[in-house]
Amino acid sequence: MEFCLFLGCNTPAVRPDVEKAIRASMDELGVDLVDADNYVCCPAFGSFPSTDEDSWLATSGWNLSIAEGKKRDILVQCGSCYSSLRMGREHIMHSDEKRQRVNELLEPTGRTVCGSSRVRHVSEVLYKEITPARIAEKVKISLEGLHGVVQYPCHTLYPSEVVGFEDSPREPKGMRQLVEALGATVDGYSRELQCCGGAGGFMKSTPEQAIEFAKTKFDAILEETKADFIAVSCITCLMHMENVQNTLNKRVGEERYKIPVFDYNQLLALCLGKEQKQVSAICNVSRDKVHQFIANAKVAA
Amino acid sequence: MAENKPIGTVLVAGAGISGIKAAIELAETGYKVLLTDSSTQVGGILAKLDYQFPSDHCGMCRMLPMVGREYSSEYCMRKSLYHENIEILPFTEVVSVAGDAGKYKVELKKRARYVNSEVCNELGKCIEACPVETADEFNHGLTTRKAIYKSVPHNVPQLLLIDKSVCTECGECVKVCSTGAINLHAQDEVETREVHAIVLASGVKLYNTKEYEDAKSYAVSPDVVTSLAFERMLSGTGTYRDGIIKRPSDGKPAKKIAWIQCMGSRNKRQNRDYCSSVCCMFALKEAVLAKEKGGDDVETTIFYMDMRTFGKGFQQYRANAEEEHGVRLVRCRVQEVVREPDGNLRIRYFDPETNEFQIAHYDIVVMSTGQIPFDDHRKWAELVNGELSPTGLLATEKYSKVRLAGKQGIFMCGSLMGLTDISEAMASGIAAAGEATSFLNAIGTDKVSFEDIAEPVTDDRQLPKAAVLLCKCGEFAGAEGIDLDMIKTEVMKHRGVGTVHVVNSICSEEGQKEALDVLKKAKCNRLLIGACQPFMYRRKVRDIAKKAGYNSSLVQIFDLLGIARRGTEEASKLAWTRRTINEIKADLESIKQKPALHVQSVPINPTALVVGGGIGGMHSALSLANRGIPVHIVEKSGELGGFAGNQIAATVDGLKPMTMAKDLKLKVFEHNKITVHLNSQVTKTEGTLGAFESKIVSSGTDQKTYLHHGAVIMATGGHEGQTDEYGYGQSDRIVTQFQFKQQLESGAIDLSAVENVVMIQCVGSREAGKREYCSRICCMWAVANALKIKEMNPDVRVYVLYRDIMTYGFLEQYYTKARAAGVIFVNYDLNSKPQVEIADGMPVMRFTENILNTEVEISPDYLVLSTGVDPETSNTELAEAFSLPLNNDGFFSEADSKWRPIEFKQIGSFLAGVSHSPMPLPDVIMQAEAAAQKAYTYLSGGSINTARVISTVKDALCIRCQRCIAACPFEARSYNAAEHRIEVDPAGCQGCGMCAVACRNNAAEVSGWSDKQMMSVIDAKLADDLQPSTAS
Amino acid sequence: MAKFSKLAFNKGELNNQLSAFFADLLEKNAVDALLAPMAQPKKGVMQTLVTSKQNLSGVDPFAPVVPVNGARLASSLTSNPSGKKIGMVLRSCEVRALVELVKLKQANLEDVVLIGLDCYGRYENTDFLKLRAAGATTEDFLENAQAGKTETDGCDVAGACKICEFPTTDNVDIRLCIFGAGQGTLLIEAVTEKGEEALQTAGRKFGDSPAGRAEAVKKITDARVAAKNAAFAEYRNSTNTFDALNERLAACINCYNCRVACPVCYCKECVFVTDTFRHKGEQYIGWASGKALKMPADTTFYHMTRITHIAAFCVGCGQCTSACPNDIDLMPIFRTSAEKAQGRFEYLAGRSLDEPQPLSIFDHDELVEVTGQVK
Amino acid sequence: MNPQTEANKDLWKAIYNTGDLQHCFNCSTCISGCPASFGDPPLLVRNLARKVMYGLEEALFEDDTPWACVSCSRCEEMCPMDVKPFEMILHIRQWQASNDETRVPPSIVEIYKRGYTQAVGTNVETRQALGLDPLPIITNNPEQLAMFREMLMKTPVVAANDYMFGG
Repeated sequence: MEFCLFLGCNTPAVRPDVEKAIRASMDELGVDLVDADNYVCCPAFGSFPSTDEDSWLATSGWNLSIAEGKKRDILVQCGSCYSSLRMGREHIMHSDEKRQRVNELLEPTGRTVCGSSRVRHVSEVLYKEITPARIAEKVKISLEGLHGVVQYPCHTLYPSEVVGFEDSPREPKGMRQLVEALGATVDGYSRELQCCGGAGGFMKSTPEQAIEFAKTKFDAILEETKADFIAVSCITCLMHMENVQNTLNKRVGEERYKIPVFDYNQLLALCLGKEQKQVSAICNVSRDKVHQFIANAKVAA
Repeated sequence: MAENKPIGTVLVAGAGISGIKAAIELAETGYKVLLTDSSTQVGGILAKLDYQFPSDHCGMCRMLPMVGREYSSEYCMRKSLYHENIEILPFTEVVSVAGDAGKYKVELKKRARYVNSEVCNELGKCIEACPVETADEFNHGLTTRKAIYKSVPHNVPQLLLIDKSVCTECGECVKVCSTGAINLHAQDEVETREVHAIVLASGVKLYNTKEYEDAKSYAVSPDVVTSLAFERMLSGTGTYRDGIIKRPSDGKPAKKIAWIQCMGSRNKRQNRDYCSSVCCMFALKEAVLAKEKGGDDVETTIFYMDMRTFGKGFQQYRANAEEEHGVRLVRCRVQEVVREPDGNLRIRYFDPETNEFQIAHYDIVVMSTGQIPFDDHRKWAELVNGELSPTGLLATEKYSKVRLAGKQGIFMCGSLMGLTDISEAMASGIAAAGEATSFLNAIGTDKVSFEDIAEPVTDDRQLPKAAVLLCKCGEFAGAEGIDLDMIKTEVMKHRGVGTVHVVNSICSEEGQKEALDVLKKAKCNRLLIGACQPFMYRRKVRDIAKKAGYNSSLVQIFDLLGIARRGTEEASKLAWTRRTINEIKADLESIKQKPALHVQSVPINPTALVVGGGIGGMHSALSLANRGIPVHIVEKSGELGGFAGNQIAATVDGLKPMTMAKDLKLKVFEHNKITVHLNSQVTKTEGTLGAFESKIVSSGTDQKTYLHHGAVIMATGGHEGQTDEYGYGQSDRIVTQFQFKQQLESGAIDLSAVENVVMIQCVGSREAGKREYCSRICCMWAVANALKIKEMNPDVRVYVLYRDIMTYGFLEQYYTKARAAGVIFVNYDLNSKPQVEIADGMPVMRFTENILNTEVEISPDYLVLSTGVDPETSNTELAEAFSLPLNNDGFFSEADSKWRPIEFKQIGSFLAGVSHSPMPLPDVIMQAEAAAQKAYTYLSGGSINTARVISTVKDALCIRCQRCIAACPFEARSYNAAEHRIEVDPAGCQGCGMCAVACRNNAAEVSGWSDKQMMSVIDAKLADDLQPSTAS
Repeated sequence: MAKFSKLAFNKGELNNQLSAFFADLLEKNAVDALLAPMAQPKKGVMQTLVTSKQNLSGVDPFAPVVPVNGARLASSLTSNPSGKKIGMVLRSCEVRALVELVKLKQANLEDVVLIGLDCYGRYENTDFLKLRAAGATTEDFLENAQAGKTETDGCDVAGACKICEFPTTDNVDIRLCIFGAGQGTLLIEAVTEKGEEALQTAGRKFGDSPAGRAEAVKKITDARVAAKNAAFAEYRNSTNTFDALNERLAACINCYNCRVACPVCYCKECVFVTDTFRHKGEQYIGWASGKALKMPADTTFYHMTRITHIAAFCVGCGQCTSACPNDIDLMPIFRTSAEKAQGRFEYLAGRSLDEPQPLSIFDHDELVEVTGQVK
Repeated sequence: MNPQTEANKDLWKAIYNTGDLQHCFNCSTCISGCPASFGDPPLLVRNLARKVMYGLEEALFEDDTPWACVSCSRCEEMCPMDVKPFEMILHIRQWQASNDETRVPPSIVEIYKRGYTQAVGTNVETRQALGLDPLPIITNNPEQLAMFREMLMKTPVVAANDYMFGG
């Protein structure tokens, strides 16, 4: 299996340990990754997609053309990157007019785009190609005894025709099964499918309400589950769900919201025995408990 | 060749109510019917419903024939149906249809039940023995059943079957079965049958939570149920017999219940851009029932988009649900249902009242699930090789909802046409039967003539002497614990018993021969036959008795297994035997006291009178005339065709009423069996059942005609309503929908000079004190005109101010089309009606744009008012002349709004089309066909047989208090002032006995059910004079 | 709209005054005929129909006796109307029975002017004759009764009257009031327009409403209700079981007098004279098997049948008791069962002409709470 | 509001001319579960669609709520009429941005300048500590970056607001 790795902006800049985790575990799982050299922003929905179609699709085309040049599918972790690239590709592929226009714009750069490279989300590849079963086999350290909850990236669910890969977009199972493959118990809860609220302008324009909105989700987790951690699969979810907890704690004046948030790839890497200092180094909500658990398990193993 | 014409035979595929109705109609007309159903039970969805609006009772039995009841069982329809001419094949699939018009070869696959119902005695020991528990689909998995089970709790007989998908073949059932009815290795049987015509009545698949992805955002808990499942929760035979509505998950009494409408329907994204038509009324009814059953503290909320109360009486029902019962309606489609940890169901919605988001919690959420018609239609299209319409539905002939396009002799009815409510199912079933009989008639098939054994004249005054036959089929007699020998000796002792004889298997040919010989020799004048499941071959037994010279009314059929089946306080052979003896004696007493009853035959004048020469009237007339029935059409205007036929050139769905009317007129005038009376009105009708005389007055002349007829069809139409609201009449720019349509078509309007057109729906309609009903067609007219405008000049801005858009069924597509064309639909409600002023001849308007919550000001070039449909004003005089009932709105009142939509309570009077209620042309024609069929069944016999069991008046005892008249549900009793006596219409009487209850002095008596009789029966029941000595 | 017209009388003059009043009604054609209780030539007071004032000499409406419940007479006078306007002087129990008969289309009030009486009750016929023979007059009775004393020489008014909660008469056009009218006066009240018209025609002048009447009526009504409630408790014990019933009816000989006397026993031909009850010998033997069969049989059954027939209409006039030759006090049986039956349908026999009688209309949803059926 | 005087009936063509929008029947599905509908003012997709339909240019021009969208696209998944509300929102943003330079998001300038919204590639030490090689990012490849900028120059937003990108 081989992919062209597209990291986007946040991961390499803010959470490189997630990047490390992806690289490490993909390697372990026999997936060959090459970097998308000279890639640019996906573009994020708040940027060119909000100004005009040309700049949007030209930018998508730029990125897609890189993978097409390598005759590989693109592997993405960031939800927005995934969704933006998928939608960009959708437009380029399904409208001759748009495809022409994009290629017109790309032409001077010596690039072309036809849509031959598919855009794949890392959790899709793990879930559908590698499969939880194989992951379970590979895992060296089991999280058995830990409870986790999962956060599905909206961008990998809706609209299901464009971005979906779950058998049942209204009842997704991928994240749950992937985490269970690591031996942990996944607790369901009433707001499992509620958006983290981190993307777009919601948080910027009305932070009060955005935080209230997120609070309902965390309260549900606290009330309804025994969660030792939250597994996400989108860089925005990761960062936002940490930040919100800290903000909430300031509000209530006590450390009530302190559930560590992991990108799934980090948990995976850890369970594959990768160095915590490398694959799970950065966080804004302490991960010590989980790290300790894994350390102990490592010793035992 | 006339001799050996084949008996007309029709396959009715689907035994839901429309199929049953079609079958009964055909059978009543004298044709043979194969009634198949793929499910294990008869009755379709209705078998699951205990309550139907508006009465909120069941009323299935009301679809039974009103005359000649002798031949059809008078059982509760939800239990089952028996008819001489109907062969019922449940659990049977149609696998292929070959041949062509008039001679179809159908392959039927009878799926194995593994239980031979011929032999099974339904004691259900096998069910007790079966170790397998599984979800009971009849109660939508809300209860469980065994692998061997009775598919419908209330069916009689209880046909058992084995669900092989869960059966472990452990054989426990086989061990306990004493009749050897179970064969675990039974195979499906395929047999080929020849039929002349086919009626498709299979209904359609319903949207469900299992198969459909988009349902999963709502079906998040066992407490989210489909409307049908909820119906089972309400049902007396359903899940919660104690009558309290509980949460399936934890049995907590449900106090807050929400309905979510349009589940699976009105969803373009899922390629379901149609409305399922019935769900709105279903939800309203369920909400009302929930309150009545669960108590006043039950809160019911319906989340809807448009409350589609387009049918007769629907709007009034909605008003009542809201005002009387406090059912809350919220116009909002919700995105999801979330299950809270405590099991409550959270719904977030935008409340248009407050213009704010609300979060509410419910105990139960009901999904108003709609239809998924396409698979079924494709299946049938392939089977009968019929065409599919662009929408993907079986194409029908133009103007016909029941006749398949290009398929002679194949028809459809019921929910296959798109989900139908009960009355439409009835009408369509009858119409399909009508088309089928016309077809059978045309291809020259014959009707069944019953083997007419003359009813023996028994002298019932001579001393009663009863013969008793007891059926013994080795399998059960001894084993099932009744001692036939003891019964024999004991019954023989009973006074008035001539002979007691044990016959082997009276269900078999030999058994019947034996019985006949015995009876001939016996020289008795009364007969009691004891057997298992006797009702299965009631008529056979009656015929044997007749041949042996016993009057049918003096024959009693006794269910020998009844006791064991019902169980006794003490379950011993002796107890069962003694009870059986006791009950046999009681039955003997009953027939001993009984007089011999004879069927009366009332002659019918086989001529029909059709009032109203519109398209519907003409259709009825032709349908009858083509089958040889002479018809008079009385039309008050000087022109046949009525409103549609003379005024409407084309409708949005491509029909051409005027063209059609022209064609019909031609046929009508040419037909030698039809007499047309123009400029004429019926002023008086007199006479008795089957022989009416109507006085016709023709305008211009003072000459009076007297018509003689046996039946009448009311086909008076309607016309566009009038109004003085919204400045109508004050400006030539304020017009009605119809005027606007005409001006558009005539080119009187120059659309290039028009910028804005505003339409207002429900003008003077669906409003207390005005037209309280929905006129059903106005929304389509508005949509049609709007589309026309957009087609002629896309730049014109069209605003349609509506309350609920009534584009039910596949008309929804036109609503979508109109929006796609840029028509803006603005919702308004009664307490904020649009305001209209006139400024120099032009309308100036203000209305609330309730999405943006702002006031809109606009000066349209045209203001178009949908003023609804009014009934013909002449209805009042006609109702007077024929003494037929009108409802408050001025439309005729059918006998029963659900089960008998196209006939009056008065036998021999029928109605069709807008005289019933406003409806689109295809429905008018469907009703016209149905009315014709009803009239045909009734007229074609030349006479009708009254039932044996009818009520009588003992003048000597009668004090003329007339309470019985008020009590009679069939209006069969009347007071003859001239002779100062009460009279009974023998054909109208259904023998229900209400009058006998109402009568304080036994002056009203149901023949064959005298008090004397009943008291002897009681005596016999009370007396247990069996000496223990004999019973050892 | 009640309007009152005073009718003063000196001692011993009451009936003369009344006959004068009735005379006016006849003479001025307010009515064509009058049905009123009048003293008979030899003895007794009976309802009497007169068409001219000459025959009014015996008028004695307040005489405490009701030999026949007038409803039956009214029925025969009006069920096939005479076309004449008839005034009828009736008591509460008679009018209430009449109301039921009208609903059963056995009587017709179109051409009738109903004149109701205030009623202190009636004596059993025999007692009344005895008292009269001893010289007691109607005015004596009224005087004592006003003082609350109806019992004289060991005779008291009928049991039914003691517990009759309707001392005044409703659903009439004119009312002859003595309650609260004061010594030596009687009030003629115009209750309906029909009544007012009749009185005006008869030349009566209307004065102001009497002060004391309301509480006088209340006082007597309350007393009766109290008596009734007390009595009912005792009645129930003696009627609420089969044995108790059999016991109470033991002396019945199927003479059917009670049936004849009952004003609402309206059947034209009683089912008990039809062949329904002409049993065969074998049946009697059957019933006798294993037990002793009291003959004539069907006695309890006969009364129970009557109960089912009239429980909904019984007005409690007590004529059944009065009619029994074997001194069976039947009234309690009917009063108690009637109260139950009528209560069940929120119906009260004789209360109003507009309420439909129980079981005369069929409503799917009636008795929901009994049938448990859900609408 | 008077659509005759205040509305541009062809606005929908200018904003979202696919015709999907017209199918909207105001059922409220889009708003009943939208995260940004919890905001203040709430993002009411249904109402945006309505404004476009009426052609209420001014009101729409002023409306900031489209920018509050979290792009979760659940409305798109749920919309029974396939209006594709999220795409509509992007189109409204585009229309606003193309008519009002103050709406132009600063992020695009970042992207223009260095290819990314974040300072990708500057965290050298951290990456080394994690054992990560330097990324082949465009920022370090002037030739490619120039081409990328040239390409963008030809797109409306950059062409129209070139002063923002100067330097």
